[in-house]
Amino acid sequence: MPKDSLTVAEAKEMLLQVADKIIESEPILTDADRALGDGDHGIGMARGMNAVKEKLGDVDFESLDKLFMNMGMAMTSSMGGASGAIFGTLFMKGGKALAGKDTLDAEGLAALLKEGCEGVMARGGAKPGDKTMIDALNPAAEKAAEVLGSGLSKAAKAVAEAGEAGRDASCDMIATMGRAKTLGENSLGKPDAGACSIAIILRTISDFVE
Amino acid sequence: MPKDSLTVAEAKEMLLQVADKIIESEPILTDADRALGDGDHGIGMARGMNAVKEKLGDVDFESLDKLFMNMGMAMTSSMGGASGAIFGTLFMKGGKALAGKDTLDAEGLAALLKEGCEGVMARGGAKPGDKTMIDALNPAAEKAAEVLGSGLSKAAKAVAEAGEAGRDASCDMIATMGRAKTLGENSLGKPDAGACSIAIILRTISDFVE
Amino acid sequence: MKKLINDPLKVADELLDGLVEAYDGQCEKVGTRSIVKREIPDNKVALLVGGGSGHEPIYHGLVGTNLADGAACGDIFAAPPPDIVMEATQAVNRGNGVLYLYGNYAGDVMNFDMGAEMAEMEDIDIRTVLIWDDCASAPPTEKEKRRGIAGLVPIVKLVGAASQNAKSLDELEAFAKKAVLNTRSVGVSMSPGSIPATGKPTFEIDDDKIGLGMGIHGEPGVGEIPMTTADELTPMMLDLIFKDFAADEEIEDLKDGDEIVLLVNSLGATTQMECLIALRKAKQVLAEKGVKVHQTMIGPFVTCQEMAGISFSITKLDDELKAAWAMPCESVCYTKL
Amino acid sequence: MKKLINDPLKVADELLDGLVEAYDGQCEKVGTRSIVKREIPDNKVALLVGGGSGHEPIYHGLVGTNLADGAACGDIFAAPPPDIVMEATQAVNRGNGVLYLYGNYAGDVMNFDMGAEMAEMEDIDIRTVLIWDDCASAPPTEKEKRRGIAGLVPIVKLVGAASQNAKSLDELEAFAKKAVLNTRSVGVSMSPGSIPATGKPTFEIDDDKIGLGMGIHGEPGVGEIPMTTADELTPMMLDLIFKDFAADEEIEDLKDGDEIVLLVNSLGATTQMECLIALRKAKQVLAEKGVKVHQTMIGPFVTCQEMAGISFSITKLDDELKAAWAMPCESVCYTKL
Ligand SMILES: Nc1ncnc2c1ncn2[C@@H]1O[C@H](COP(=O)(O)OP(=O)(O)O)[C@@H](O)[C@H]1O
Ligand SMILES: Nc1ncnc2c1ncn2[C@@H]1O[C@H](COP(=O)(O)OP(=O)(O)O)[C@@H](O)[C@H]1O
Ligand SMILES: [Mg+2]
Ligand SMILES: [Mg+2]
Ligand SMILES: [Mg+2]
Ligand SMILES: [Mg+2]
Repeated sequence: MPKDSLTVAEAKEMLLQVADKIIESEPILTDADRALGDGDHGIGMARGMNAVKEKLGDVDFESLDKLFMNMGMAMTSSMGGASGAIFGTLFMKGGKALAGKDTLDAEGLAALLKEGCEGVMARGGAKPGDKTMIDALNPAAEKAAEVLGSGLSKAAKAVAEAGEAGRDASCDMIATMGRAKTLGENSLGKPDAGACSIAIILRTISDFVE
Repeated sequence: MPKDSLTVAEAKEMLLQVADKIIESEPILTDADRALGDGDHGIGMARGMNAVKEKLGDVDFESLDKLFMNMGMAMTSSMGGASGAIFGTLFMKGGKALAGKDTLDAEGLAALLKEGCEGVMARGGAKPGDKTMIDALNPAAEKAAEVLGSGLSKAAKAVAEAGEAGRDASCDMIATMGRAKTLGENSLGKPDAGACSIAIILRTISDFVE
Repeated sequence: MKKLINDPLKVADELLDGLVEAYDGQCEKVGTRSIVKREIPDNKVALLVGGGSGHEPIYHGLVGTNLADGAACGDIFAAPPPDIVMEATQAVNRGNGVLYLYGNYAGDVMNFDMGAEMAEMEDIDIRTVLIWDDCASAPPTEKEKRRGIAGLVPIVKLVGAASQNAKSLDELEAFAKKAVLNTRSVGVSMSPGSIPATGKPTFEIDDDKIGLGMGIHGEPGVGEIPMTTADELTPMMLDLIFKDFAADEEIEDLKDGDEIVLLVNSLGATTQMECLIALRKAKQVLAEKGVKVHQTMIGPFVTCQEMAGISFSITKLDDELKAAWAMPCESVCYTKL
Repeated sequence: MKKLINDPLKVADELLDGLVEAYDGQCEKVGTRSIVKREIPDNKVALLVGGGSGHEPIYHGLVGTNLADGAACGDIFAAPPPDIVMEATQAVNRGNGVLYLYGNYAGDVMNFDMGAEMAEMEDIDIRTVLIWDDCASAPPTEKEKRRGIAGLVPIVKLVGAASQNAKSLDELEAFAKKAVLNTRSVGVSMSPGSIPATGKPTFEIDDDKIGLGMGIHGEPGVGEIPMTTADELTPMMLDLIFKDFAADEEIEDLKDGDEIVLLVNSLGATTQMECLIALRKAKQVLAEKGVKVHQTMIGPFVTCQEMAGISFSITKLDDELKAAWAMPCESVCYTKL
């Protein structure tokens, strides 16, 4: 039955499922990054998510911000590189928005994504349209703000769809951030690897609360 | 008509023909050294013989020893490496045996080869049977000592044949001198590159005095 | 590619252990993956460098006498995470602040910045100076887009020397900015290195082409040109550096009478023979311009595994830089009497 | 193989011109193809090294402060002819004789000997000490058949230092013999270099094999073994060195408490990363044996173009060798504070 709020323990359960889903999706992410980037996104995300499972494993967190902060820290410190900073920032800054909270609802999800997305933009300097994970994350955050009245499970579903739409939209964008080989026209037609990760994360959240 | 002695000028003429013949034979010598050695013998000998032509070119030598010494020095200093020392020594030490002489006869040829061969053995430490140019040079020198009564053109012919027989005999020898890749059994069946050079040199001399 | 390693996922950690051994006691490993000098004077303004591994002997080989105090090391071709930056920062800090000096790559900037934020929470004063010597990576008006390549070696040498007597972090920061501003590089690549974990080449290039200005990971540069001779290519590369000095508002042209440090760097498989042949031509070109080489550095300092390629770096010296250059230094990467 | 050169037949001459430039005035070119220090004190017992080119930075990169006084350089992989040996001899001679110190290869021995004969005709006193550190090239009872490989670097460093204060050629010759006797090496190769003039590989080896003890030109060694890890191979190689110290009547075993100089040499394309990983294991193996590394040297010192391979060299130190080691030195190949 659909959940309209999650306890800290449930939220942790959800994040562990996100971790497994990303690890399981490693080949997809690897291919996406091989097409446009240097092909290490799948391995990097998998390494990060294994660290997350390690870190969250048998800890009981007293509040949501601690939970998400720990997830972000685990990713950043295990992954390193650009994506470690980017995805770690998403959860660390996003987590801050939930300071002291011990139940996650639609409002919380919206705050998490909003702060997380702003944090990523501030950290990496990319804007919507630069063909990064922001192009999946930002529309998802905006959608979450629209639907925060409709309860967590409905909201999460809408957010997941917005994220997937954003991932698909990234196909038509031209990469401008300075990564090897992906620059310019020849980055057209394929989705951004990080955007694929975002879509997977959001879909897993939606499935969990459905 | 057969010559039974050569003036210094004629001897120089002969050596220039030897030089041309070796240069012309570069591909044969290269293949021989590629089969058993490092494949640079043809190029090395050609470089040496071009230096010989340079050096002998328009000089008039007052005696045979000067002529042959200069040939040897030109080879050694232009070739470097093992073969520069070996072939240079042949002509420098051999030339010494003709000190002061101004005509080359069968006795002179025998002395040249004897001293030259001993010089090479002293310099490089190889003995007959080690599958080196000595295996063509030594039998030629011995033959020259036998036939020194029979006049230069006859003697040179016998010497050339002995050198060629020695070259052919080197096929059945196992290389023992420490050059890369040529060591042991797998050096059987092919002639030694330096022995091929000796055979060419002696045949050219014979043709010249014929 | 046959590599003499053990677990391909552990190379960054194992090479660092080896590096500590190579220092014969001068340096020690700290935390997860940092290397730090054993003796750093109290109150010294500290100098921290770092970046991804796999480019040995830099960055971690530049820790040493009158050089860097420490290095934060990432995995192969990946920036060190913030907590490694933090552990290294704490280890080199002597109470007068820490200067971060590293190459301008997105991943490095993000992670070092996060490390700096952690350090500042502990009241450690941090300044950052980015190295962006690769002229071929962006026009002088967009230096923030430029990559850091082999020019980092003379830059770290100079800043390391200056850090020995720096009165304040401000002073060292200003000196480092000047060292960076005065250093310009251009590289070429002929064949790729490979990623130890996958064995895959870092990029592709045709047998009859050279990547002019291509970055050390295969980043796009000026473009591909037909393979040519050392004597053809050298003036072409130096000319890009000369043009950059000329085009940049912030620095004067390279001109008759100027003194420089010249670095000829091999990216790995390119032989010292080739570097020397290129140097021979470079000195001719510089002599024609009246530029005097105060010191020549040559060899594989900044590599990308078995990548074949070469780069020239020029550091324009003034009296202050020359004085810093004169100081002897010792490390696995570079030693000078 | 894409090489950044000009005329393939002129590489040896052009790289020497470049080397002179790399010395920034410390050395000059002499005659056809020799490089010599500008300042050699009167009456100094002179040290001359040399061999074929193509192995840069040695031998000619070892001319320098407290190192060799000069080097006679041959063409690529070919010994220098006698007149080049002679021109170098005359240039370094200061009236107290000249020690020839070079690797034991037939071509080098013949040509240096002929050079020595020319020098002696001019009343220059010559002694020759051959370097034969490659344990894998022949048993200790047949040292005259052994090749000289990377061990030449610590040997020339030591003899160069000793030559600064040597009272006589006898004294320096005796010291050099000891430095050679105390230095043993074993190498492996994973892939060949190429000859610049022909572009042809110097030897062939399967993708899944390593040539254990193979010489730097592809000379046969102990034999080919399956490609393995750094941690497997390193003890295997060091063990061959330990066994050689043990088997050799002329020198004592390497034992607990001994102090050594350890050199990890890359033959060219082998990365510093790999050398460091191998060093890490080597230090463990030596520690177990109780052997103390007084100084570690690591990098591409003795190369064969873009050949992939590595070698370990161990020089056992006594007080006399240690004192010589302590002297600072400076050259393109090796610099030490
Ligand atoms: N500055 C940035 N802002 C936002 N996202 C970024 C930025 N740089 C990279 N990314 C994201 O990271 C992804 C690449 O991650 P990954 O391949 O793991 O790291 P790297 O690019 O260092 O190899 C890209 O697909 C993009 O979505
Ligand atoms: N010690 C030696 N004594 C006599 N001849 C030798 C000796 N070493 C080499 N040679 C001769 O030199 C030839 C090889 O010459 P070359 O290929 O030009 O020199 P390298 O062996 O240095 O490549 C061999 O075929 C052999 O005949
Ligand atoms: Mg990537
Ligand atoms: Mg990457
Ligand atoms: Mg040969
Ligand atoms: Mg040869």
